[in-house]
Amino acid sequence: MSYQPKIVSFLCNWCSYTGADLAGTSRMKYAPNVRIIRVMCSGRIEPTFVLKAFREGADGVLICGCHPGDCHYHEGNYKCLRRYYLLQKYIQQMGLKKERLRLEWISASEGKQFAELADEYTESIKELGPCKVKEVMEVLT
Amino acid sequence: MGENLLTAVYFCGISNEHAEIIDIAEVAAYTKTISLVGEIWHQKDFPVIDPDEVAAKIRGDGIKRIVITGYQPGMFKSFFTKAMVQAGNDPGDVFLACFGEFGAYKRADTERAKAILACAIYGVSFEEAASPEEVDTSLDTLVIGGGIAGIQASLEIANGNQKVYLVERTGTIGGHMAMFDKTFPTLDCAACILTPKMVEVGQHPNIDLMTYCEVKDVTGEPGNYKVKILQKARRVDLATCIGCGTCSEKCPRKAVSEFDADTTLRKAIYIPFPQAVPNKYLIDADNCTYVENGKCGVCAKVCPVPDCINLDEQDELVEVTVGNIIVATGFKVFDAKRIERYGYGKYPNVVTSLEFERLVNAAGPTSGDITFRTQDKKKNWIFAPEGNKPKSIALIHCIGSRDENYHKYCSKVCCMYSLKLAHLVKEKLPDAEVYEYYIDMRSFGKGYQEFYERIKNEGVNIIRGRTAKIDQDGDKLLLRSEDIVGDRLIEQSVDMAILAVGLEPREDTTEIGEMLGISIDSDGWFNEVNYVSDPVDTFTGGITVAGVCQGPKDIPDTVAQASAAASRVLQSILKGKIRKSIKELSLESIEKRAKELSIIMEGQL
Amino acid sequence: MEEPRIGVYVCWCGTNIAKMVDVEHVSKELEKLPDVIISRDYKYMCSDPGQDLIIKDIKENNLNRIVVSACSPRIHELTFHKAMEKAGLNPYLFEMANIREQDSWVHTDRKEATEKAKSLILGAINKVRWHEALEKRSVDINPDTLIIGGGIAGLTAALEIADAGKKVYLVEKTDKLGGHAANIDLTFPFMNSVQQMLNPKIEKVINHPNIELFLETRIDEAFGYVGNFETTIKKENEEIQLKFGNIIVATGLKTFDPGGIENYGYGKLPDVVTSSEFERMLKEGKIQTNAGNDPRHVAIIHCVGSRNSDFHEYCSRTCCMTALKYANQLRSALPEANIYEAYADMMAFGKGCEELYLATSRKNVTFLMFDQKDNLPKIRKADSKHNFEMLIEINDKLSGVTVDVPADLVILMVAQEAHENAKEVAHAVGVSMCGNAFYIEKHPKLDPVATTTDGVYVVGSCQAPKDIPDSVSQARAAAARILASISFGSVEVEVTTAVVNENLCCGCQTCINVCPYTAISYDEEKQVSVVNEILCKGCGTCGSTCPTGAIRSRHFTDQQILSQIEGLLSTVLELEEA
Amino acid sequence: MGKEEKPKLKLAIYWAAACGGCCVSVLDVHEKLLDVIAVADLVFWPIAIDIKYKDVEKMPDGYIDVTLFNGAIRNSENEYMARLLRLKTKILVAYGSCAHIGGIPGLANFSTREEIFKRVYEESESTVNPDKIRPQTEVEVEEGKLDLPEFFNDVMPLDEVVCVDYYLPGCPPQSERFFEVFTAIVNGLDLPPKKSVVGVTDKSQCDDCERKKTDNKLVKRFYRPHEIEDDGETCFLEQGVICLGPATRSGCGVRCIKGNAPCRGCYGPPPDVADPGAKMMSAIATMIDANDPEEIEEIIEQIDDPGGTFYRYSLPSAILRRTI
Amino acid sequence: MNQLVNPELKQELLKYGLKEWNDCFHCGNCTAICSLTEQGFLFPRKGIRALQLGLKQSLAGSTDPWLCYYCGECTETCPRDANPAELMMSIRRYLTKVYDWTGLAGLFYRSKLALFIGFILVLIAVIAVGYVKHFETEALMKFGHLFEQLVILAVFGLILLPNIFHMFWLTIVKQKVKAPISAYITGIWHLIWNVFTQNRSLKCETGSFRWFEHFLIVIGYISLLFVTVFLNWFSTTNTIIIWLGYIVGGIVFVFTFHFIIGRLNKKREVTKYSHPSDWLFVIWLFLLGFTAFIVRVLIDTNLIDNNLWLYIIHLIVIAQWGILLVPFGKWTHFLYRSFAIYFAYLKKSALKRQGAI
Repeated sequence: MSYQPKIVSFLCNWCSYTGADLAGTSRMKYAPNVRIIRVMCSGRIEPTFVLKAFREGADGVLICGCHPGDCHYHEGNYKCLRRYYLLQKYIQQMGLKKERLRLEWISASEGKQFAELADEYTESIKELGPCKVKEVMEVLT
Repeated sequence: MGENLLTAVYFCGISNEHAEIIDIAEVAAYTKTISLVGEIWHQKDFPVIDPDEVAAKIRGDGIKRIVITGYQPGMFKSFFTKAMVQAGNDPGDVFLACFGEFGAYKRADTERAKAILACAIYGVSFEEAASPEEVDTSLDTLVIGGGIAGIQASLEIANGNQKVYLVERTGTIGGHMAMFDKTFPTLDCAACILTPKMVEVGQHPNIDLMTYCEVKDVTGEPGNYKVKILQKARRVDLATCIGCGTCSEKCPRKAVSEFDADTTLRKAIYIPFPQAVPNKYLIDADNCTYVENGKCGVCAKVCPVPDCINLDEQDELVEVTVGNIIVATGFKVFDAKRIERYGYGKYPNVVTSLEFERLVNAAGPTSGDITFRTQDKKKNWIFAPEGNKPKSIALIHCIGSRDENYHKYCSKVCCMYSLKLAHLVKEKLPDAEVYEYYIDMRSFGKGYQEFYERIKNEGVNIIRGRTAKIDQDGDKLLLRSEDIVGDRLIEQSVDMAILAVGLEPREDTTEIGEMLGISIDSDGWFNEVNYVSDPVDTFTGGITVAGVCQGPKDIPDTVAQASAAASRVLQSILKGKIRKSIKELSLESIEKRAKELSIIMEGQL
Repeated sequence: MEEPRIGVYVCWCGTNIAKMVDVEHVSKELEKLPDVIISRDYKYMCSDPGQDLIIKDIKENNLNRIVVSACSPRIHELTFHKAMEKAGLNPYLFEMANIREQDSWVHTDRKEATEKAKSLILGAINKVRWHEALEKRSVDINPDTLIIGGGIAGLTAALEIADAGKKVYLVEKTDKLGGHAANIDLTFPFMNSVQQMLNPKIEKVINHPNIELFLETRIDEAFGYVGNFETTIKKENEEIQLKFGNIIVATGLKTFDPGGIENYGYGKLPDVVTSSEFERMLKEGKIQTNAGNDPRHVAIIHCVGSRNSDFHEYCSRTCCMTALKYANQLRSALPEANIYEAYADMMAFGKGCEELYLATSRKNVTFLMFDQKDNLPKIRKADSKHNFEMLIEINDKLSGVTVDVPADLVILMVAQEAHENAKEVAHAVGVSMCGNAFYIEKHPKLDPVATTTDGVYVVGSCQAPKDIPDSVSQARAAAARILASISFGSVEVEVTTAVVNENLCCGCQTCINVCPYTAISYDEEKQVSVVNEILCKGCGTCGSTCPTGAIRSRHFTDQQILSQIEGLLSTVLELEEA
Repeated sequence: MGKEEKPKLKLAIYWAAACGGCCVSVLDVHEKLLDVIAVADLVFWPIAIDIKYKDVEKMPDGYIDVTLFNGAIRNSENEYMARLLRLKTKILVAYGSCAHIGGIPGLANFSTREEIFKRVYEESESTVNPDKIRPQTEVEVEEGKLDLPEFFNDVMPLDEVVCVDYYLPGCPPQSERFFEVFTAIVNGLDLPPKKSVVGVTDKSQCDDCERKKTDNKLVKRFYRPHEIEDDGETCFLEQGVICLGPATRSGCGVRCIKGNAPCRGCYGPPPDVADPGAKMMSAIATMIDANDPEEIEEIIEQIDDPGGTFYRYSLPSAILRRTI
Repeated sequence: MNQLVNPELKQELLKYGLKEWNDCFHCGNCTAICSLTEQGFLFPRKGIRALQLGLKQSLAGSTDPWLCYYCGECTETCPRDANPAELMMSIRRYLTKVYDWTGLAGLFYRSKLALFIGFILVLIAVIAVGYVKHFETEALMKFGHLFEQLVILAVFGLILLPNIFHMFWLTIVKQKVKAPISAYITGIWHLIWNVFTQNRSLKCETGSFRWFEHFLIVIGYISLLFVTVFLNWFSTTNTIIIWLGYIVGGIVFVFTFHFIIGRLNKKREVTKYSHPSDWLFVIWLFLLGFTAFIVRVLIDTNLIDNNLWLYIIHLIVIAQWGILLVPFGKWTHFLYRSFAIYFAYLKKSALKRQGAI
């Protein structure tokens, strides 16, 4: 079997998780690599989670929240956006391709977009190849 | 009130003195007795209506106000507004007295027609003038029908901490919605969003859920209705049944499954569907060998719970007292056999949309596989999982709807559910060709048009032009249609055809209407007080209608209406008072009240 | 913390899950995990027997953590919460793994789907270990209601609540009540007078003892939470404080400005008018061209700004029937005129509408069908040799011919669009908007008037285009919800709030402005931040902002999520298989 | 001293990959050192007393009562000594930031061994090494076999190698804290549970910081300390200077801040924080006063070196402890 | 230049029997249910549409209305009771006016008075001729025979042929139908075959009996024409011809009588909405057959001399038929339909050549 990346995805409950559910209820097919973690708001997602995911062997991390202006909690998604850019800068410094962390806005009605995103992102991570964080970290101990 | 408001009454639209319609002569005679009325005009007196002539008349007679009355007086309003302006009057002084607006249709409603007209002549609202007195009300509520409308209304009231009796005819609540696979346009799985509500109803401490029951008789007054409910013998004890299904497994008798729209068989002791509420078995007496001839009784023998199955249980009559009644009896689908040229009932692969809805449903007879109808050993045509899969499917809109030969009205939901079914076919059989034949695509709701665009992009062939007939051609079906936009004739050969059947009133609508004193409109649906401003109340106090039984509706509208009906009930409960029936009010009392109101209004001016 | 004793339940959902995920294998595998006491699979976990199974296991095996892997928690989380309660266990000691919507329904390879299911459940198991019992709380409801918008929806809702004896504050931006309906002459399909229906309602609202009316008033941001909101309203220079328990937003619509559609020449050709302008002509009894003549050819163009991706993709729902109504009114006022209707699809779907369509056809009205996408009708001035003002070029789909339609007056059936203040109001009361600026309801089907903010309801055409009966139904539906909550007296509030560990909080105050609900304040005395748990909606943004780790987002703590990540990526079961 | 009969404590202090500041901090207790000597025998302290590794190896297991181990683990020698001392010591204290969380030497984890060697032995401006000779762990010379410790690829905190009983953070630890801890051990007071961080409070720096703090923490521009004239009063963060105070445990007596320098995080994370750098990144990003992606990126441009900024002391103990 | 929508056209068509012109909401049912429609020949809906928009050129240039045999299936199944079948009939009436250069066809459709006067004038003329001939049997019958031949020649030569050419002009030339020359020749066979059999109507839902009826009438009528005009039935003594005459006369009047009964009963769609022109056609055809039959009987029983008035009536019927009904009345439908089928054949060949079908 070809290389199957592991992708952890953090989804906000109101838009993106619902959107992912919609992809399900609409039976849209997408790559099975994306593993979803539900949080109430993309504003809840903090760098620790992302780094932890890489540390535990994720090859990519996908964050989805409501579209700008649509946040169920007004502005949580903007907080997420700000963290995303800083975090991306940091992981690049740590030798990770910035594409391994991705932020997309998925609304509750965008099941299709979510499915397409999952496929497309999985493909792009496949191209990047395995992320060696876990391997490198485990050499030590 | 002086002569300065001299009024002319124009009777319109009534060409012949048909015995069924309101007695116009009598209404006109009554009108003469109102002092404000200066002139009475009949449409037949104006073979050609010429605004100049009418304006001259208005000026000549010193008319200040015009009341147009009849079945559809609005059709004449612009003409009179124009005439009034030409005569130098205020265009706002043209009033309408529409009989139908407040439920006067038949000869028997002549008195109400007079009252409606009187209110217009006095320039006051009928709803205000015909406001019956309030009496104390019992706090409990009866909801008839356990579909989504009944469920929503019951929950709404029960969540206000009030007692509700929810009476459902079949063995489970859920209604038609539970049978659907997906709901448009969000493609939520119907069961997924409905079953939590059903469970909530089943568990709600304020809801007395009475399934397999029928309302037999309603007596009493608004606020104090005595309702006789027939509890049909379920023959399985609700309290002790654990829903294990052993009885059903062993039962030797089969019958068609109503829940699966008759597309498959179930046992004589059965549970309508796995998520039924209450999730308990019941015995279909019409198909039970024991009930027929006293032999069998296998179910009782295998049942692990002692005394749970009582094959000799009898129907029972229960009486409850309630203050309000919400009628949410729903609909049935159009019988496609009535249109022979589509071959439904003759060709096995012509199916109705409701049948198809069960077919694509993952919980349906084939676990969601789209297969042809097959014949079982006993020659019943059923859907079975092992059937072959069609490679091309056609959907035909407006079956029984928008058709003068069947139902004139539009069933409102078929366009969208057909698009949805097209999507489901594409999803399950991506290589199948899907054709959709429509007249007008009514994608009017929130997100509907967007859904339509999406389906168009999914490769469904959407053709404007309703298929005229279906012929069997070997294994295939041959559809003949005109592609109106594409300007060509289409003779399409497909494997399966889905008829998008419309909604029609249930057979017992008239019966229920008579029992509750609700009138039925010309299409057979329940009448509301006023279609525009009061879409849930009826002329009988304490009785409201909700959902499709009042006219075809999609789910959001049904839910909103059910909540609206609940609001009426909660309002009366919070006040502890309920309005008596408008229909009980006498003409004199309405006229008197109208007069009073007009004096108050004049005072305010 | 007590030793976790976890019960894992894997649902078949009939075949929905079982078809793509080897549920039996998964549940067997999971049983090997530490702390997992029981792992079962069952056909329908959500069914009564399924729930009973959990309840029985909890009681018999002393389980203190439950994981159900089935459908989306958005569907059945509550169902299982209730089952947990029945079994005497705190419902928050529960976690769902979504292996249907996000697994079995979206994948095609059974092996991969099964792997994914395992991983999702492992994540849930890891997370649930750290779950803690949370107590439900409720607050009393202030029985007063604020209604924003005095159109037909607002009026209906106000009367509905006030008639039940409850206080209503009705705030209207303009100086009169009635909203858009007040500009309309007749209703469709029965052609009844709007004024006769509306004026008594307005009268009643003005005189109602339970309704306090504020005209020419705007509202400021509303603070508080369901049952206990407050806001400041501004009327001229006056500021008034209001306290209320529920809010109904009925801000209505505005009409589309067709000036942007070049083909129609609105604003350039004087006799091209919008439907709202025409409505005024009808009310004034003067259907005339700009030059003051009776028009002999009147054309009505449907779908102006609707059902067209360049403007609004949605259908405005009311215009078709309004157009048919106009045709009838025109026929009444101008018996000799030629009337044309250019439509795309005739949306005659309500009670009596199809009948009106037929009746209109019989009144000598010429219908033309155009295509929204390719060829919008094009209006041009007619040259002097014609005895009419304009020519409309329409590619008629019904005949396949491009024709010219003569016209002296053209009525554009303009779309309904969200109000220009929609965003402002949305922000003030905390409702969300969809792409086209209409408000989003809680559930498009089963909860069409509630919003995701408890105690705030959206009714009428601010939620989506609507006709009067639909607006009235919605207004009453919202009233029902409010009356029920008033009748009940209290309402449950969010449980999964944030909480500050005062022993850790260093008082840096980074969290305070982050909260969109002003739920966090700084306690000067203790020098720590404090969360008002009633205001808190549990978004968790403060928790992720707190650099000290003093704020915990209940049910989504760092520990829970980090563990979940570990579980999700854990290879423990894969290894065993190998 | 009334407890004559009690045998003297055996104290060891060891210096692994560290600057030596920690050892100096011990001396910084000044005359109190005499009190220490009075109750404890220094059995091993390479910078102060002449005792060879061999001597330590000969000690029975658990012979030493307390070892203050400072410095990170950089090479095989550090590792060997950590293991050795663990074996010989009852209470092993990770003394100072390097042993606690990796410290400044930990910044080497931004590079690999190869990169470091290349720079040091080939590229550095003062190096002349045409044959590109690199240190070897073993080399045969006439006199016999010589060995050098192996240079690890990663710098590690002490607890990556051995079990640590207590952590006493700081760069260097506050001498007073050392003395307090030491006194506590000597007096046999109730010791905190094993693996505790000692000499600190539960709260973070801001709790002790006397600068004026408000809730207005929105920042349009970030400054490095030299780029801005500090007003000496306002919270550094509110001035746009990145201060790791809120994500750093208190105990140092906010000395840097008092000296008008922002906190760099040497005291390590507060109790519930797994990765202080990540936490601080989260907080700092949240403070950015922009919602427009481009503007956000522009502001983030001003943070030159996020790794070095947020993980100055904690990189080896962070979730991502090195570059990939 | 686009065609201008012209709502006045249907006002004109209202005079040709049109009633519900605008009920149609274009579902396409009628076209699809019709067994005679085929690619390129979509009716009745497209005709309805042309009428609704007042597209005169499209309407005049279309052969489609003639391809309909009025089985009534479309009307029966029309969801809006728009009565497309009758609408097609009205269009056919209108088209006879369009083709007719004299304008009389239109006049007779629109004005019952004109038609009445026409009938009276012919009646007077025949009686006048009778008067001139002194009511002599022999002379009258000779005259009658000559008259028949002259009328046929004149009507064909002066009215019908120019009209058919006009029709050709409108439907083929102006519509720019580019049919291959060979089609003009092969089409002739279609034309003749259709004239005699009208076998297209066999495809109609109404089934073969209606076709058979019509077929017999057509054969009967043509034979009657043949025997009376060319074989001079009234003057012949040939038994075969006499018997043939009896048979065909009988066929014509028996079946037309059946038609009349059907129209009176109004049970089937096809017989529900009869226009005066339809009545005239069947009644006069009946009278034609009937009087011919009677006259022959009188001749054979030698009672003709005493009952010459019956021959005069027959002559009047023939004259009215030949001068009014044949060139301007419903009779033309028979002719135009046959040619329409020919023209449609050309159109189809043209479409085939273009690859459109």
